[in-house]
Amino acid sequence: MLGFLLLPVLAIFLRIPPGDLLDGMRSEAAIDAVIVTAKTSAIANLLILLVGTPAAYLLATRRFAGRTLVITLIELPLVLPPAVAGIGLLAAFGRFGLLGDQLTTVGLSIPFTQIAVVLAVTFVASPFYLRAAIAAFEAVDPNLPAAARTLGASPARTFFRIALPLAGGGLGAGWALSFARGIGEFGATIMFAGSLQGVTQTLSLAIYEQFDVEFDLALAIGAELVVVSAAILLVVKLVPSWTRSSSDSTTLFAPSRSA
Amino acid sequence: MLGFLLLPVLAIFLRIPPGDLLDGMRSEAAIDAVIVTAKTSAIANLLILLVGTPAAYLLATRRFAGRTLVITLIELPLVLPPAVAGIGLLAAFGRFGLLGDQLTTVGLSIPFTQIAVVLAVTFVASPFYLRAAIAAFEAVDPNLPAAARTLGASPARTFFRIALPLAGGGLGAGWALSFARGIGEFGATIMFAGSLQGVTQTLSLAIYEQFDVEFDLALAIGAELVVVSAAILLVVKLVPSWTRSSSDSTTLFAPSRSA
Amino acid sequence: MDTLFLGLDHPLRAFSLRVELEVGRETLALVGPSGAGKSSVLRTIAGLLRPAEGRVALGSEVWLDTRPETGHPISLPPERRSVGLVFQEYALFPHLSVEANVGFGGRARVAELLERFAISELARARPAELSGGERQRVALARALARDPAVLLLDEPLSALDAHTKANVRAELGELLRELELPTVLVTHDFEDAAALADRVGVIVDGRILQLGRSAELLAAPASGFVASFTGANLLPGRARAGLDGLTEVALDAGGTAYSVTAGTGRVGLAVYPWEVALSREVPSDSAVNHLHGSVTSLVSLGNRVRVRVGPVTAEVTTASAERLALREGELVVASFKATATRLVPL
Amino acid sequence: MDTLFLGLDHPLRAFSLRVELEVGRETLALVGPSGAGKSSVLRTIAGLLRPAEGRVALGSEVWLDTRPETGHPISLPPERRSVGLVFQEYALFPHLSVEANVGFGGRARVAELLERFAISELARARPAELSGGERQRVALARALARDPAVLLLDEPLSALDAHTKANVRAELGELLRELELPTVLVTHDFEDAAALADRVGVIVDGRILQLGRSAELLAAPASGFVASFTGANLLPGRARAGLDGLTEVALDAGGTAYSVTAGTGRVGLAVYPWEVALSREVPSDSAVNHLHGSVTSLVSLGNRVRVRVGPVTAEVTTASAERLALREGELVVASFKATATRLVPL
Amino acid sequence: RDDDPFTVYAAASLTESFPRIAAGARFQFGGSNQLALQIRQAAPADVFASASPLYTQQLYREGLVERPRMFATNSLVLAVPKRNPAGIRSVYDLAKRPELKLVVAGAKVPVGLYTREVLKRLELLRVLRKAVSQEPDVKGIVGKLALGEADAGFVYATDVRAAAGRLVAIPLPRRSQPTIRYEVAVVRSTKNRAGAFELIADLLGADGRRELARAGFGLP
Ligand SMILES: Nc1ncnc2c1ncn2[C@@H]1O[C@H](COP(=O)(O)OP(=O)(O)OP(=O)(O)O)[C@@H](O)[C@H]1O
Ligand SMILES: Nc1ncnc2c1ncn2[C@@H]1O[C@H](COP(=O)(O)OP(=O)(O)OP(=O)(O)O)[C@@H](O)[C@H]1O
Ligand SMILES: [Mg+2]
Ligand SMILES: [Mg+2]
Repeated sequence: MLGFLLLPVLAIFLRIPPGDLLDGMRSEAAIDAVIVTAKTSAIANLLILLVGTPAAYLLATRRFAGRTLVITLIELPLVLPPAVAGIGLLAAFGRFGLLGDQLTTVGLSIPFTQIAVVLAVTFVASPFYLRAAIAAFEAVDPNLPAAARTLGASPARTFFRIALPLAGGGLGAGWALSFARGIGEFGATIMFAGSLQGVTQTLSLAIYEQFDVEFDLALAIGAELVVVSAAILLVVKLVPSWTRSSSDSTTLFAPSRSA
Repeated sequence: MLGFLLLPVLAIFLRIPPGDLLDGMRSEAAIDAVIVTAKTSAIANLLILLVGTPAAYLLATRRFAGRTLVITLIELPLVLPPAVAGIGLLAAFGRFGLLGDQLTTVGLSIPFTQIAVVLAVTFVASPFYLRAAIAAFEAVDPNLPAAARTLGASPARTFFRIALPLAGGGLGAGWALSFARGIGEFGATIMFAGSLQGVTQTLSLAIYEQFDVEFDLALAIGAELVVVSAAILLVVKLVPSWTRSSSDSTTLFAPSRSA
Repeated sequence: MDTLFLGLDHPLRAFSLRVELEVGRETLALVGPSGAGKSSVLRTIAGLLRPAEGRVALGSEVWLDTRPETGHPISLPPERRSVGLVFQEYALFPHLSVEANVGFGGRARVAELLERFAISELARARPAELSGGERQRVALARALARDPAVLLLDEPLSALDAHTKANVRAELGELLRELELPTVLVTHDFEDAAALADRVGVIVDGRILQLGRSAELLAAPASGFVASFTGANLLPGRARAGLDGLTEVALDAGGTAYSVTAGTGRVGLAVYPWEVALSREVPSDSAVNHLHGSVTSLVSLGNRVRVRVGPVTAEVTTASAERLALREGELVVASFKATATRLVPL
Repeated sequence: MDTLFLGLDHPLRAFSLRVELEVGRETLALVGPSGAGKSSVLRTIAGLLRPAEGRVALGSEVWLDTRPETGHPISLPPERRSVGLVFQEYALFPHLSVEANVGFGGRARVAELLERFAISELARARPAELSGGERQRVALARALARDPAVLLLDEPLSALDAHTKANVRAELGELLRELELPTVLVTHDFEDAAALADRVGVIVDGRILQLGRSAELLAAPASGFVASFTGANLLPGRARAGLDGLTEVALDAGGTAYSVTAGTGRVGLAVYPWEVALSREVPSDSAVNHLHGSVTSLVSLGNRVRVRVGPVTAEVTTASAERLALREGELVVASFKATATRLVPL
Repeated sequence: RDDDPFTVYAAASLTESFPRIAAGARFQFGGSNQLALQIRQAAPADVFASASPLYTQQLYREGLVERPRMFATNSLVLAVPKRNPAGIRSVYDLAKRPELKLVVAGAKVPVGLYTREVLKRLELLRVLRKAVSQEPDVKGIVGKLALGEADAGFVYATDVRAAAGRLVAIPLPRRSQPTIRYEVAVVRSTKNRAGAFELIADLLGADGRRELARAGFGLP
């Protein structure tokens, strides 16, 4: 099983003619793509972390009717074919989409802009983070935040000083997955944001463009993506965490006691 | 956040002209696609369950050096852009791939066959199952299998009568995710297996093919996929499980005490 | 120092928790079986659980009132109630040092508290590196750092190894006496309750069954639970009025016993082990209850021996055990006076 | 019935577990602090832990031998060792009914065992629906269904509520006597060990510190751990030879005490509460040890009162406590004889 | 030919017409470049129909297909969404609209090459600066126009017909039209050469020509 999962990854590397990696990085398109990717990824991940972390905390600590349904709905984008996701984004935020009129009124046109890239990446990547973050917060012994409150800490202080550091390992691992998924995102982005060099063409889109023409170059960029993703996954996992469990490494899909 | 994640899904449904859903299902291409999807999905999922379950059990219950690395490697396909995954599969199993010579010798040509579809689906979907299954098996109190052994049960009987039923909820949830991801799989399949109607053209590929032909039909098929995936996710979650925790629903990314 | 008042009515999974308590400058122990609602009472006082209905007040300061006379319900959040809560498993912050744990609620008194609890040397250690007794001291120090007006202790001794428990209990007792705070202490050990608390409340299925000094509980257990909890033999049987104003109890275990307490129907006959005498023959003393049985176990505890005879345990001095040359399997007679028994509802 | 032999040497996280035991037709209790290696011993016997080196045999049947004279190491898997193991928290299969749990190891005797343990009515219940005592009986029945030749019990009483424990312990004792199997029982409660076991082994940091009948342990504790575990007051101090062949111990808590045991350097002075007498003035009896202090707690336990005076606890009769009119805070003298003390390594 | 169905790899723009011509065959539609790539990877195609001679000729030179034959032509049009939000009436309007969402194909795919050829002839290359996206294939352009997100895009004439009702075609001046030739060839590795040639004959025959014409193709 492991062999089967690894072989294709390995094969990509064996396929790259030496030197192409550097060549790939020197072309103007690749440099533009790196810049676009860095920028949109940074914003998307910031959004995911800043909005997703409190949202996950609330979902993890509050019990309410329909909670399982809400968590399932959060997971839906995980299983959406990316192109369908892209159409969905257009249907929601496009000119003739659900929010089209409102957006037009405020003079905002989202498709084909970097905002669209950010939204597409956020849409496909955030469920990875949210799911892991909910699990990580659920794994925090609820007595610890409770203890903080009885010691006079406000809900905010409790969150920052207790819940956040204790869930840290799981949050990091979830974020790594979400980051990697965002970097590799293709289908929803091309549908919703298009692919314009220097504006919306991310690394994944650039790879695709190079496919037929410069297959080896595309492979080289693809390989780079794999290396970056793997490195991030691994590093985040090896960062020690202070979860109560006797884990010798942080968990990716952290312990969860609920849906 | 939830609104942002839901809006695009919702928007798709509002976009579908009524009646197209049924029409979509009546076209020959759609029927062929359903058959191909059902067949390849069934085989891929069988493979994933039959090979993945014991593999996950071993990974969950054995401690060895490099375990974190192995689990990270299993997660890699999760973050691979699907098209890159497809190239990887070609580079591994294609005529000029790593195993090309060996496969040719035994007269086996994998790309562009249903085998290729099965492999592509297995490659992208199995990490979802494996990761959840490892977590589910880790969540089983290790004393329970141990107790079974001291009561005279062989390792096999212990696995089937104790570990499997106890991890059942988590396995089901993981499988649902993996199934849904497999159904929605596009990029790796088109690269590695092509999109031959009646042979390798799955539902997702059919959606794509209909895109510039019958756009509404494509949307309708996409919406059906979403409904099926969501239903499966939800049903599997609401099936009660016998995990030790006082969970009121089974966990999707089940409790995990390790990498 | 103000009096803590608590009244609450709150549906739990299997029953409703209905409790009223007033705790002055004293230690009140809450005892009871697992799931009886003991922790829930503490959580209500601390503000971690908001009951369906209830009132919590410290003197004139109202912390919770779901039905105040003046309009809107009051419910202060935990951080605005002056309580120190020591959790069942201590709930120390695993990612913070001992010093940071203690200082979490207030930096001012950290050094003094570390000193007071003799954990200054551990200031930089993480909770995982501490022994059970050390953890308990850190938890206490942390709870006291805010100078709480009420102290709540949830099974502070149950996480300790048996052999360290005695000393830690003594230390805790001294501390409580010194603090003179209204204190509610949850425990499942009668000896702990008796040692540490001025009054003991027995809570079963959400209701307080009996509340009083530990000696009162011993002298007149109100129920089978209280009797067995305080260490009595509890012999179930069926009671009816007998001769001489005595109640006659047909024991489930066989035989008949007599009690001075009135009662009919299903009852438990409670008798403490030290009220049970052993002999080879039926003695000719004033005891009217004689149970014949074989010795099933002999446990020597220093100067005393606990002897199990059929359904009862007797506690006799080592001297008399030796005189009788008791051995397992031998037939003996266990005798106790009708005046030494209590009939309690089961 | 064969004798169980065990020898093992296995590195654990913090120390090596090195134990040799022989258990005949008897119950051996293993006691010791948390993490001492007690469960690991049971797991080695059951085949759930394979030690680096070791030998486990039942009579002539070898279950484990890492260095046999005849070539290849032997290690039977758990299912081929005839053991019944009752786990610390029972480890009942939560997804199976009581009946299926008991029948997991063998269907033949299920009905009989359910009957024997009075759980026939619970046959269809799931473990989650049972009380602690019921769970314990199911676990025992399950372990016995295979007719094991060796019985291993890991803290069988610790998951029980205090008030049900006494009865369950008595039942368990009767069962063990009846079965007459080589039994190893792990517990952290000395009274449990004394009540249930023929011999008690004290295990600390992977080594057996002392092994003997419970009365022997009480009479001559080999270490500070054993002393405090059996209920002694343990007063740390520094010993040097004194007059009259007595050893003089400068106590850390202040004051000097004398013992008939020889010793120098850091020692613990062990004295049982029932050896400590209380009085208002220094008495003119033969006791040479007198500690002045104020009463910090009084616990009435039926006919006895446990009184804490400074660093020691004294156990006196209720009568003498009443005669002295003891109250908390009052100054008293705690006296004990030099012959009643033991010096133990700390 | 009867037992083992025939496999035709055909350019995406043939998706509607081909099944009508060769009813018994199986089809794989896709970008011609992608299909060529797959044939190189030993894909089990019997016949390859490309939207550009580029790929058939390449494969022919590599010895992977038999001599290709041209069977249809196509033309490029400017497509706008039916509601035509930017009010485009002619290709020259592209230059006049200050705010315009134009979608074109990337310079490396055939339709993108043709687009640039047309614009060059019309001296309108500067409108490429208004492109909001350089799509990797025609489907991306059609999808965005069909949803009304883009104002205009260059696609094949046949695409507009296929997208029934959602798109409106604006013809380009005849002088600017590039020659878009479709070629078909038998794949060398076919196990049914005779059948393959028969299919090509059908395609070139009367029935085939009728269907192609109906789909909007030009005929050689
Ligand atoms: N969050 C909760 N929601 C609903 N019911 C709860 C919750 N927590 C506990 N309970 C139920 O409330 C009852 C009382 O629980 P509580 O923790 O107060 O008992 P306890 O007396 O402290 O028990 P223990 O001795 O086991 O600590 C139990 O029956 C339990 O099932
Ligand atoms: N799987 C394991 N691998 C390595 N070390 C272990 C393992 N399980 C336990 N240990 C270590 O072995 C030591 C002995 O553990 P064991 O469970 O035998 O102790 P114990 O005496 O039963 O303790 P307790 O009273 O807490 O049950 C402990 O220090 C523990 O950290
Ligand atoms: Mg509690
Ligand atoms: Mg243990």
